[in-house]
Amino acid sequence: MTPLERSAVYGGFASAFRKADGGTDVLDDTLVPPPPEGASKAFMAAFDPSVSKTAVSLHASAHTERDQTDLYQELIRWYDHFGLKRRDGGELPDHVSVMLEFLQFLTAQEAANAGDAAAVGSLHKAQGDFIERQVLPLVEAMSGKLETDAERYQVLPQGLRAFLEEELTALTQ
Amino acid sequence: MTSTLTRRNFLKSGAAVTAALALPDFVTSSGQSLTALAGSRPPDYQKIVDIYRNKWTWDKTVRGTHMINCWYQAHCAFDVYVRDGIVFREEQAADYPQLNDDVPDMNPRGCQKGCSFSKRMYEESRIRYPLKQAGERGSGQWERVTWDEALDDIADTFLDVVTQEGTDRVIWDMGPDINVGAANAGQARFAQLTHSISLDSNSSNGDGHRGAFETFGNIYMDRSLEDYFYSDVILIWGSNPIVTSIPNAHMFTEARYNGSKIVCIAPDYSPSAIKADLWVPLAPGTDAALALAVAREIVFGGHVNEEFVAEQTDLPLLVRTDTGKLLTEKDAKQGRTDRFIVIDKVRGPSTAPAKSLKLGILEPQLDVDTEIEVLGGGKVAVRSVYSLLKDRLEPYTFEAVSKMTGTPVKVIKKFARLCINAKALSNVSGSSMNKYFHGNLTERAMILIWALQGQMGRPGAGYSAFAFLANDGWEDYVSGFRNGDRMKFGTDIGLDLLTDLAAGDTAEMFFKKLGNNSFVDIGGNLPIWTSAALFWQVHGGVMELAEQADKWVPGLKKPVREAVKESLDNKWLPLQPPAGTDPRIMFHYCANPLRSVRGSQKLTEVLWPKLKLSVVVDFRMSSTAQMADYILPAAAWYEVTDHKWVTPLVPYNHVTNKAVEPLGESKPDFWIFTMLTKHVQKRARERGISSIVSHLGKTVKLDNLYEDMTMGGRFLEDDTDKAAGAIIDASSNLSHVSWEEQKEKGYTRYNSIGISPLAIGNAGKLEEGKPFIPLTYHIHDKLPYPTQTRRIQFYLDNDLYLEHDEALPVYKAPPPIGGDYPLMMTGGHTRWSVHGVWRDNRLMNRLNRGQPYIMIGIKDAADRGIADGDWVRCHNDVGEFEIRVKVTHAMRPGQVFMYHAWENYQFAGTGSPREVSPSPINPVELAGDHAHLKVGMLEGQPNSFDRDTRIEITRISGPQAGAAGQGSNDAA
Amino acid sequence: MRSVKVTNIADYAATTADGWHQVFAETIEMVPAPVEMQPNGFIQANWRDRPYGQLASLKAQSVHDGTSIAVRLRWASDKPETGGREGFPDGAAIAFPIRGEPVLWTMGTEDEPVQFIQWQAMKNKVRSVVAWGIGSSVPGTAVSESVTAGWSQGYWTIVMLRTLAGGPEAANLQPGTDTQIGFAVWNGSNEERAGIKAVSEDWSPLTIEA
Amino acid sequence: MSKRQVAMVIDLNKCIGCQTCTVACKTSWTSSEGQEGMWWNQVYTAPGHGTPKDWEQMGGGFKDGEPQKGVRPAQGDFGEGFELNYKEALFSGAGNEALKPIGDEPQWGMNWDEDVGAGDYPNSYFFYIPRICNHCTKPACMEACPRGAITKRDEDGIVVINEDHCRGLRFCQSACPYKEIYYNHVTGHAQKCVFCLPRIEKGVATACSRQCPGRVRFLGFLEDEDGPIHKLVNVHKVALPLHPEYETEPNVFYIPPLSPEKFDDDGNPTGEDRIPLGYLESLFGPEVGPALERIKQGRADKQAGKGSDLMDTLISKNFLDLFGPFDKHPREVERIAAELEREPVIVPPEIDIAYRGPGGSSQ
Repeated sequence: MTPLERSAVYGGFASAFRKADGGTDVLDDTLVPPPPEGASKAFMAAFDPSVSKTAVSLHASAHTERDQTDLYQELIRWYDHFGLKRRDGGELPDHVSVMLEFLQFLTAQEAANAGDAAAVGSLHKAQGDFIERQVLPLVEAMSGKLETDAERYQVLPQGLRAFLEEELTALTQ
Repeated sequence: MTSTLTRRNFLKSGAAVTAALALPDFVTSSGQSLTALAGSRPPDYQKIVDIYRNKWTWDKTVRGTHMINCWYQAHCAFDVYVRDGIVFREEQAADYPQLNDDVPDMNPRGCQKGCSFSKRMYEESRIRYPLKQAGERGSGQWERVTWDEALDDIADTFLDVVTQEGTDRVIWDMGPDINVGAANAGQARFAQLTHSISLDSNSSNGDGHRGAFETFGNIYMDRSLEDYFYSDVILIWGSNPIVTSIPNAHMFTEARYNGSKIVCIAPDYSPSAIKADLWVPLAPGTDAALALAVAREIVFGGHVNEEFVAEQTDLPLLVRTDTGKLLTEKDAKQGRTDRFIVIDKVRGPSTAPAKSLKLGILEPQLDVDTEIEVLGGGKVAVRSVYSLLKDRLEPYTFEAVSKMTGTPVKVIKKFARLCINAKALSNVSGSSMNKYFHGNLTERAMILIWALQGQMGRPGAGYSAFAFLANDGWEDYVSGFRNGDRMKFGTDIGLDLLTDLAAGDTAEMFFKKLGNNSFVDIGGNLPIWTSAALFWQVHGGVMELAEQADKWVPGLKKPVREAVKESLDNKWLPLQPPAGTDPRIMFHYCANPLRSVRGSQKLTEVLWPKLKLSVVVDFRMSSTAQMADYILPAAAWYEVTDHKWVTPLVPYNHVTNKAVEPLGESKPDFWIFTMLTKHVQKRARERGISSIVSHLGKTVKLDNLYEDMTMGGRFLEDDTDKAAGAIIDASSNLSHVSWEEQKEKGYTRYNSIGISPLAIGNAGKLEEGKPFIPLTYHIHDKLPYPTQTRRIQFYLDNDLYLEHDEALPVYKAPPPIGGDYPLMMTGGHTRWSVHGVWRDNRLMNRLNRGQPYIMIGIKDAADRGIADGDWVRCHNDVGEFEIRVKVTHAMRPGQVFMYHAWENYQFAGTGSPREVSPSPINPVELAGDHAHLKVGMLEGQPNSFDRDTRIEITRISGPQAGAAGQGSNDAA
Repeated sequence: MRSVKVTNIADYAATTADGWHQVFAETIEMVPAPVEMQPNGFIQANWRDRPYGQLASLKAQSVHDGTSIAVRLRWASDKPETGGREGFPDGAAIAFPIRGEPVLWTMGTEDEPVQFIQWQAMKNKVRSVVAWGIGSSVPGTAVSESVTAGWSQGYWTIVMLRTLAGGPEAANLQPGTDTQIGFAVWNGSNEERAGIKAVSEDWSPLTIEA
Repeated sequence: MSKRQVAMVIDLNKCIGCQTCTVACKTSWTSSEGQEGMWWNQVYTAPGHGTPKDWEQMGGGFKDGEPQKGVRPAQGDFGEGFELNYKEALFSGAGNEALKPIGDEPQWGMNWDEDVGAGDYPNSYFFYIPRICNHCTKPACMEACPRGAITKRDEDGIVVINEDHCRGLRFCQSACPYKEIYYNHVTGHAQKCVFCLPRIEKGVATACSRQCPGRVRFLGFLEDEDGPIHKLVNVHKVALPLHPEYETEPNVFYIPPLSPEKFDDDGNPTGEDRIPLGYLESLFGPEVGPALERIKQGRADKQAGKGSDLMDTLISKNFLDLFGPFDKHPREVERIAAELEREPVIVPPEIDIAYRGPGGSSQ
């Protein structure tokens, strides 16, 4: 997959975890089933702990003993290092969609700098470290405990996990 | 690296793959487009430590505070540090000016809770969008809904109820966080426009200072902190300021260095006792006896300030020994029933002055026991209140009181000498006394010590009771600035005030009348308030717990239920909606009754089934929120611009500025209430409902509610800041500084106590460079007190008081409420939370034991084979709960101590400490047909009690291993 | 002790590789590093009357293939200790003199540095370290050191690999020459670390076969 | 000895045990990974076990100049940073599960024996003692580190651990008699209070001092003649080191606590302090009795209207007088407001995911 295609996939997963019917224009529905009937209720039941007992939070701070403010600071340092700032009213920095948008940006930047080996090298290291240290632990925590009868939301975290693991191995070779 | 890898291609065939970037959660720091930034060369990155190279910078720091009722310790100006729209840290601003050279400045203020609110703001228990209960109440199956869906549904139920059953079926349960600013101006205006009922929860929290109310006709009286520096003897009595007034505490420890003597009177060796010169240990609930012993020494030791007593108190007034009633002018000859008689040393029986306390040529005799001719012929034996008081005090010798209190005679003598020899005697007020059944008698006895010696109204001298200071523009905003002039509670105060003043009343009496008029219909004002305590007892079913009250409280003349019925039938105390008319909708606004109300287990059993709709407006999950139908997420304190009432102790209006956007879809309170009117208006028009006649017999326009609420569009839902500013500009005591300047500085000193029922009782001048001293208008300017006798009144000739032998203060042993069990469960406000807000906070819990605990003495624990950290069962005739114990040297044998505000969900099993405290109503507090014993704003209502509760404690087990389930925080 | 020439070092990388059976295993006597040699009074006070470095001896073998050298150590350890959140890991190190005649126990001097290859159970990695005296060890020139380690039935067995060629801060080993080798072992469950260890009494002569 | 020595005086008559200093320190410094259980500033109720539990029996320091054996405190002694089971208790229906710490119920925490105290009622007694690293003039930790990773800065005497040299050997933990050094199991370094170095360097008082609502802490240089420290330690001689017998010459001094009258067996007031002098001497040495008398005399002078420089210093009517030269406002010192973050956090070492642990060696 070209960097631009990988960037599009990251964008697709990002919106899939933001809205019940997000990302359907990008993600292949043979791998990720389309939104079910009453999608928003099912999405809530799957991913909003304040709404349902069996839900799994999409925020990294819910899955770690680490101090929340300290986690936000590290994530903001990541985004700031690459010139990005949180949009007013945007999600908190530890939301999975925010992390995926960041990777969407890095891979888009990789596409734009294809000829510059040093630049691509930097971006690969950054993407690898960010996936390994922030995104993968969150996605593993999410997919491990999820109980939902809506197939799309059962598959989404697994699909994202598989994609990230392959990205990681490709990046670290 | 070319894409030779066969990553499973998640990309949909034909999906658009363009370099143009749109990221919902990001913008670029430089301002250029995301696509442009992505097109540029990336910064160098080798290892993760690279992201830590550049220095961390803040976007801005904003002046903020915490809009919660910290009460005696409120409030503190903070600098709030913001980065990327997130609050990362806060630190006290600590730039308060020094009032004058004699006294320390207020800095730095702040406490461990305020210094960690940024950590509390984003915790999991924060509610981010409107929630609807999908299963049955309490099942925890919440469903996220939009604001429109929630407000439409609430508006429809509201319209159903008010059209079919009445506007008084809609109840506003006001929690401690009402800020008398824009936030709850929105709520109050909604209630006023729709004639729905607001619960006055002050006394139901046990903060009603009933004794001060019975004696001064007013509970509002406290000094500014700096005034303690002028007091040579400071009594910490019925309070625990070292724990509950963290930002104020340095004033007491510094006054001690300045030479002041500090005396702490408490059953346990409390954290405040450790800062005292003398700690007076006594059995819990026996403080009245100790006070009466000192009063006796003052009277029989010849220490009475006769001039002060003759002028300022009712002691020279005459009482008919046949009826026990005060002798009125009418009894003695022709005249009024609200004028009373003294015996002048030269002229004999004379009318005590009323329009002013000045005695002029009058020289009233104090000790009178004589006969007097009465209208209609014949003579009646009369005695002065002073003479009756002497008989009352006689038995309270040091020896007798030592037996009642368990305090050694020499300690009582030393304490009495300190109170009598003091040049300027002060007390640190708290809200503990009124949580004892006979708390009113205790406070009346304590006030005797100050009044008999004239220790009032001068620097460092005076009795402190209920502390409250607010802007006085709030009522104008709530009444919609009608006619543009200064409107109070919807009446044209100009004319009414002048007529009352002409009749010899004071402005304080007038505004107290307005306060009363908010509860009872006496023409003019809208009686849309009611006593929360009565509401929980009657509609909430808490009264059912008091069936055995006669077993617990000796001398009860009739069962509590009959006493309440008598009071309601005679309209002594109003209850809205009336008994038998069920409430249907309850809005819990920053309120948590299921955690705070004593006997709260009855509320879920009796009250909740009556409700068609229970709505919680709060920023966090709580015990009550779990049982609600809707939770509407309020913005947190750094997410809204508004200001908050304070107390005379720290007479600075504090402002919090909006530092960041509200999280998720949480909204400012003002927005929520204004939008509710918008949806009520919309649905009313859609359903063809125009207006109805409320239970007050007045029309309520429903199809124009939003227009009225916003005063014709002047203050729309997003105008919290503008409304807050309008309230300041309309305030006589705060408009001397512009709203913009107040927002910038974060605090502004009041320039007067203001003219509103919520503070005028302080009755004193708030001057530049000087500490505030309460009640100087009475003591210096001789304005009469708002009591029946227009004086500091110790004799109450109301039938209920006569019936229970409480016309004069007396000591009554604490009744064994809950049954005859050996341990008395006292309590107090905690160091680790303000009300319940921080009780489940991770950091605060790590600073103590992370779970509720009850404190027990060494001997009581040993007798029951209990060790520190054990699990125990606390039980009595009414309920039980399980908890861990903390064994401490500080507890008095027979006393156990429960710090307050633990949420129900922090207790194993079903019980909680509220369930063992039935809190039966004290019958004398049901009085109402009396010149000053009647309901008013935050005063004159029945209190609730838990400090007399008797329990037994039995061991269950040691600490449990691995009990809790897998939390959300375990690693994958 | 001899480092036997072999054709391919990779066959010996595993701790249980058969090849090692043919290589003579030297028994190295071990003694606790003397408490008086500990660099300060506090360490001495804490360990003066507390047993440490109780390992009697270890077995050492070595092979090399002209480019890399492998040293296999095997010593008794009743339970493997990785240190966890609060403890200390088991560890082992081999030492080579870099220049001059450094004394093993003083970890070299100003101008007679000593190189160590240090292994810790917690991180299962080795570091090439250079020291000019006690407490002065800092990362030395990398000699592409690596390790495989395993504990079973009461024994730790580790195989450390490094290139023969050294550098300014790493011993230069050449086939056909004699040099010296020292050993140290830390028992993590006894909280042993830094100078608190078992050490070989002195250098052992090491002949690197041509 | 450093050229200048920053020092602190903590007034135990003004400390109210509210832990705002602990929160100020924790939120500023120790909220990174591996620091959950760290309290660089603690406040405990004395007499009590303190933090780490029974630290006074853990040895270290010197005796007649000789380094003393010491214990290395375990994480449990400092008290776990217990985690609460929010998900079960809050969002899963009322009454299903109590909100409480996850795992075994804690039996110790940083402030476990708060307000427990000692003595038989009614002669119970307790007071609060805040503690931080004393930045000693003769730091035992510095001497104990075989790698020289701990140094004492010349310009202000602050003792700092250089995380590049520290190998996590933790000899410093057993050597420090005040047990003020923690171990970060994620970064593998020893860590401790740095006296708010980035603030002090810019003339801003430490977080624990400036945010203390009780106005309990005085700051300044020991040698600064007109600073509060010199006045209270050397002139008025009312500020005493804690456990001087540890011979590390600590630079945090304490004003000893007054206390209410003691009662005799019949419960009558005796006029004596209820905190046994012996106990105070065991903390502050033989000078504590005379120091208490000087404070009482100061109060008596005030009561007699004679005035007292000691009392005026302790009252410190102007808040900023507490802090000697460190009186700048964190908000004004723009750079500091911009840089008010922690020292660059050394990122945790690459955890070798490949290692399968013992017995499963990777061959």
